[in-house]
Amino acid sequence: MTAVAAQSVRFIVESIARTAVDNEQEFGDLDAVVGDGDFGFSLARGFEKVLEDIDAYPTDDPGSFLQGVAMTISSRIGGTSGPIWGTAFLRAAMVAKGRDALTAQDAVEMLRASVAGIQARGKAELGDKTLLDALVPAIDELERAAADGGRSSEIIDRIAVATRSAAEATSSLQAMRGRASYSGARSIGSPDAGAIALAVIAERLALEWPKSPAVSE
Amino acid sequence: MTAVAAQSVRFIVESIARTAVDNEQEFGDLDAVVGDGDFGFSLARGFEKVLEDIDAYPTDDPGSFLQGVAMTISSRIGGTSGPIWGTAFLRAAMVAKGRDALTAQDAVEMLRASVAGIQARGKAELGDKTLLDALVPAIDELERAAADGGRSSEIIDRIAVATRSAAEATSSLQAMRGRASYSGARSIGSPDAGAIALAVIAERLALEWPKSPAVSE
Amino acid sequence: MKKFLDDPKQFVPQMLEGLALANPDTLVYVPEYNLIQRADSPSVDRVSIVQGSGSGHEPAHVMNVGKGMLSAACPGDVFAAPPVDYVYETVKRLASPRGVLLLVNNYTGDRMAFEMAEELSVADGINVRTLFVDDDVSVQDSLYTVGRRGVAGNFFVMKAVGAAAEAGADLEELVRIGEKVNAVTRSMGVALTACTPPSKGSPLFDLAGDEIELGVGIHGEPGRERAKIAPASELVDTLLDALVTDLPFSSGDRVALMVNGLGGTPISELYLLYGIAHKRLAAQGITVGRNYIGEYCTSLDMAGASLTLVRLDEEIEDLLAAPAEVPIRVF
Amino acid sequence: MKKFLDDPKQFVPQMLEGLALANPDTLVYVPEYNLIQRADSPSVDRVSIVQGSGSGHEPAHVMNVGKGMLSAACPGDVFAAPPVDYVYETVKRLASPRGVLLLVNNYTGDRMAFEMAEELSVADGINVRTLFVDDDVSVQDSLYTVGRRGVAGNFFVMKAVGAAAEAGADLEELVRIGEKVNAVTRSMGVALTACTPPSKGSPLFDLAGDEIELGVGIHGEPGRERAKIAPASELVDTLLDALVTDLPFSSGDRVALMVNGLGGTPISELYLLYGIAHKRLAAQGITVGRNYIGEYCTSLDMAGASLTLVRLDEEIEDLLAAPAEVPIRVF
Ligand SMILES: Nc1ncnc2c1ncn2[C@@H]1O[C@H](COP(=O)(O)OP(=O)(O)O)[C@@H](O)[C@H]1O
Ligand SMILES: Nc1ncnc2c1ncn2[C@@H]1O[C@H](COP(=O)(O)OP(=O)(O)O)[C@@H](O)[C@H]1O
Ligand SMILES: [Mg+2]
Ligand SMILES: [Mg+2]
Ligand SMILES: [Mg+2]
Ligand SMILES: [Mg+2]
Repeated sequence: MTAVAAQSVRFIVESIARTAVDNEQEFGDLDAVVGDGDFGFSLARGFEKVLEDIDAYPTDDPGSFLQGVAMTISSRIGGTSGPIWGTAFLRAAMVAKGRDALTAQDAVEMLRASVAGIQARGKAELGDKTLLDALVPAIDELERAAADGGRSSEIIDRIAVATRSAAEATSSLQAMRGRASYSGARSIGSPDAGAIALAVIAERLALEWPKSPAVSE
Repeated sequence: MTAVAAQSVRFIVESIARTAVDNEQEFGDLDAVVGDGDFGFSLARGFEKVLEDIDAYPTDDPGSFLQGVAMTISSRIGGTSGPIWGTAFLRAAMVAKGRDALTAQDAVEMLRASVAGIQARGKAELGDKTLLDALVPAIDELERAAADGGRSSEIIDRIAVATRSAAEATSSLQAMRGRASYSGARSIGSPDAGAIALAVIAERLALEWPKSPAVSE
Repeated sequence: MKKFLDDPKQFVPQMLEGLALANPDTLVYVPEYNLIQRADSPSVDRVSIVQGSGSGHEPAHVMNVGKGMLSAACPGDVFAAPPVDYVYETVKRLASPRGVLLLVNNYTGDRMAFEMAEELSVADGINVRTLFVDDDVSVQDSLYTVGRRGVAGNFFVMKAVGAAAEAGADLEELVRIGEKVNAVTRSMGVALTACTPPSKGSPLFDLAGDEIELGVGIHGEPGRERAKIAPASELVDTLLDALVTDLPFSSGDRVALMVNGLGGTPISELYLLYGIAHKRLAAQGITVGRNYIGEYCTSLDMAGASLTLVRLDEEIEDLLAAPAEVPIRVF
Repeated sequence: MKKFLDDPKQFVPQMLEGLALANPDTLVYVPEYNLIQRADSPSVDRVSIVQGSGSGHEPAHVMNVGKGMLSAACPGDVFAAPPVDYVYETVKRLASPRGVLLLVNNYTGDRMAFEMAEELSVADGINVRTLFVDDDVSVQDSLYTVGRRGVAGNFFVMKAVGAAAEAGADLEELVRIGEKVNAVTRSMGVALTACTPPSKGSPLFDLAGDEIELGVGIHGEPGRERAKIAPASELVDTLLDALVTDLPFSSGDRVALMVNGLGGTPISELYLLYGIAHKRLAAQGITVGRNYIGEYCTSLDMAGASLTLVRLDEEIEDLLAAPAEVPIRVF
């Protein structure tokens, strides 16, 4: 069971990593609207390294695997994203550590820990126009969908839809954190780069999910 | 007689000066095509000062008057144009000095002296794509027109036409002097800035000539 | 985009390699961490001083490594704070028994990377202190929750603590000096054009042919307002007003005045600005005791400039006047 | 056009005023002649060294006035050689019993103004010599009749004769040294964008988004060819090939290498070019003994760079290494 869980986690991480690498330009351009344009470059350099190192991460346990990912991110991603994404993966890893299988409830727990970590690090509140404004609604939807029951592919489709709509909704917010915050009221009218990145990640994951080991199992 | 000659010279100098000031941008743009774009600025700064000082130049003799102009030019115009135009006015002044009246023949003699001065200074030959390629044909036409006889306004009209056509013809030449020469073959296809400036000066002079003291006299 | 560039990913490493090759006797380059350090650091006699920050602000901060200024710099990529590991590794390598002072421009990413590295280093038993620079008056502290930004004024903090460290001051003393200098330093910039990050390949923002960005950040972040281009004298008035009223500076003050080029503006224009600013200050009874005209903290190829004022006292002036040897030089 | 500017006609005077205000103890400014001179010149003990040239190349040459370099500079307007009177007046004011050395970049306008001023000064009994600098390999001497241009390499001539004059060398000796340095100095530049003269208000020439001008002059004059933008490594190869084969430089040579920014290119890119050039030369057995990376001779706000190589011997290297104090500095 553990090996399969680790395989699923690896599948998800690979999907995220490829999304980051493939969307370097788009994510950078989003950050350029009111930020400083480095978001795509930072993410791509880090996840490129994750893909390179992925075979070296321990696979006996999803927690150890995720910790390996977190370490690569911390060592490679600069800017605000390094500490934010590194902390997110590390906190998720801590929750997963030693767990045999990972249920949807485990995923919720892991992601809530990520949110807590991100908030401890970056001090952002909901509504500050950061990736949290997409991440938290995504977790809420995951929790609801899991409670509603249903196949994993249905759950992930619902997450993708929820993340996208939450990410787009950040357009109406004024940035209070990160470089975008210096734009003040001018940040209103365009979505947060980090939030949109999460939506693109969730959509791609939903698309690829049928090929995941969790499904074929 | 002398005073009238000096008045005519003053009229001509004022016309030249206003042309230089009014065409600062155009002359600069012409120099920018293959040169460094400073020709209009240099000329305008010098002739602006000529207009400012014009009442202070001695008017008892056209030579002294022109020498005053030459001094202002040398002190104010930089670049290649300062020494070239300063020398031209100085040499013309030397010829005019002490002459009572100035005939068309005197004008030819003065301008030939200017050409010799420019060549001594700048070492340009005819065909090197400089203002000489407009100035020399202009003097030739003046000489011919004077020999043909006719009113001064007819003579000056012929000069304007000749200067313009010679100036335009510099387009087909390759620059061998001044900053434009660094363009090599690329200087072919656009006219020399200095030559065109002479054409514009001659045309304006022809236009204003009816108001000159030489005519009303 | 037209830049001298082989590959955007190699922009920072190639620049740092050039810096190292140009200063073989005085600098050491550790590519894994974008680390440029003094060859004679760490020293048992001297607190080490470390800056991070993103790249794209050169000469800040890698070209300020040398005797009397920084012991090391470990920049991140263009406009990105360095990864935590770069900072942590740098602190470990620079650890001196006298301690390590971290200088951080006040941005979210930089704060986080340095705070995490500080935690890790302290756990290793290294004596570390962190000092935040936030001299930019464009961003109102009350309005925005991340606080003021650190911009060109960080030069004065670096220079002052660098001189003090060279003279043997201890870590507490450096923190005192750094905080003191930061507290009397105010900056504000204006962009005439946007900058083009190598990896983006196009300008970071759009400025129309007659528009300027007042209070621009050194990462091309927007500032106080988008305005129309105005004569240099008016721009100087606008910037000086913001600086003078902020501290505030007042008649009788003696100041250092920096006219910092943002990368694409020629030094002729900076001297023109200096002359105007010098006279404006004199008219207000403020004496320019020291001047700094050139590029100190840039935003890649952005055309524009920032003004910085530092209120001088004897201690600060002596530290600024002390000699230093860094890669930026004419000879 | 977006520049820090009040009025194009006041661009040069305001810049010079700023320079003078920034250096009140060491420089004297005479507005009538755009003259910036050392406060301690002329000196009975020292040959005076004077440069003219057009403006727009700052820091060249007005910001190189100071101990160990120029005694005075009297620039013309932007890209225009100074009027004869400026030069003549400057020579009269700088006349030292030890003589006056005029340094002239080889352009028609500059040659004429300085030659006329020299004639006038000699007639006044002043001991004057004129030295022409023509380091630019872009212009083939045989093809064009005005000869090679003087560009960024003039820095090395100024620095060497300045150091020698400071040490008391006589006029003949300075001429020998200057000619010697000029003879072993070669430069070539490349423009990525055109420059915009303040009085013109628009770019001096058109370069498409992917075009560069190889061998550009410092007044925006065209060079060898209009080419497509290429990776930095290739551009360095092109420039170095032209320089190395021209003198020629050969394996075993020790050189000074200058990477000069043309005004709009950030120093990060210049260091990137330096690293590439340093390694290319090393691969050919040519050792970079001294390096110069930054802006020395610009073309207003033009993006681009030039490379200069100087073959060193002990005499030249000692003169280049001698201290100097000019306005361009970090502290
Ligand atoms: N304090 C914060 N907490 C959480 N997320 C943040 C915070 N600040 C910024 N972000 C997220 O990071 C993204 C920008 O990342 P990045 O470009 O790496 O940061 P930087 O602002 O340092 O350039 C933003 O779009 C936002 O989603
Ligand atoms: N050697 C020369 N002799 C005569 N006229 C010249 C010479 N060189 C250049 N010119 C003229 O001067 C004009 C350019 O003047 P200007 O812009 O002041 O000179 P610069 O080349 O120094 O920028 C040219 O268009 C040409 O007509
Ligand atoms: Mg960013
Ligand atoms: Mg010209
Ligand atoms: Mg950033
Ligand atoms: Mg010129």
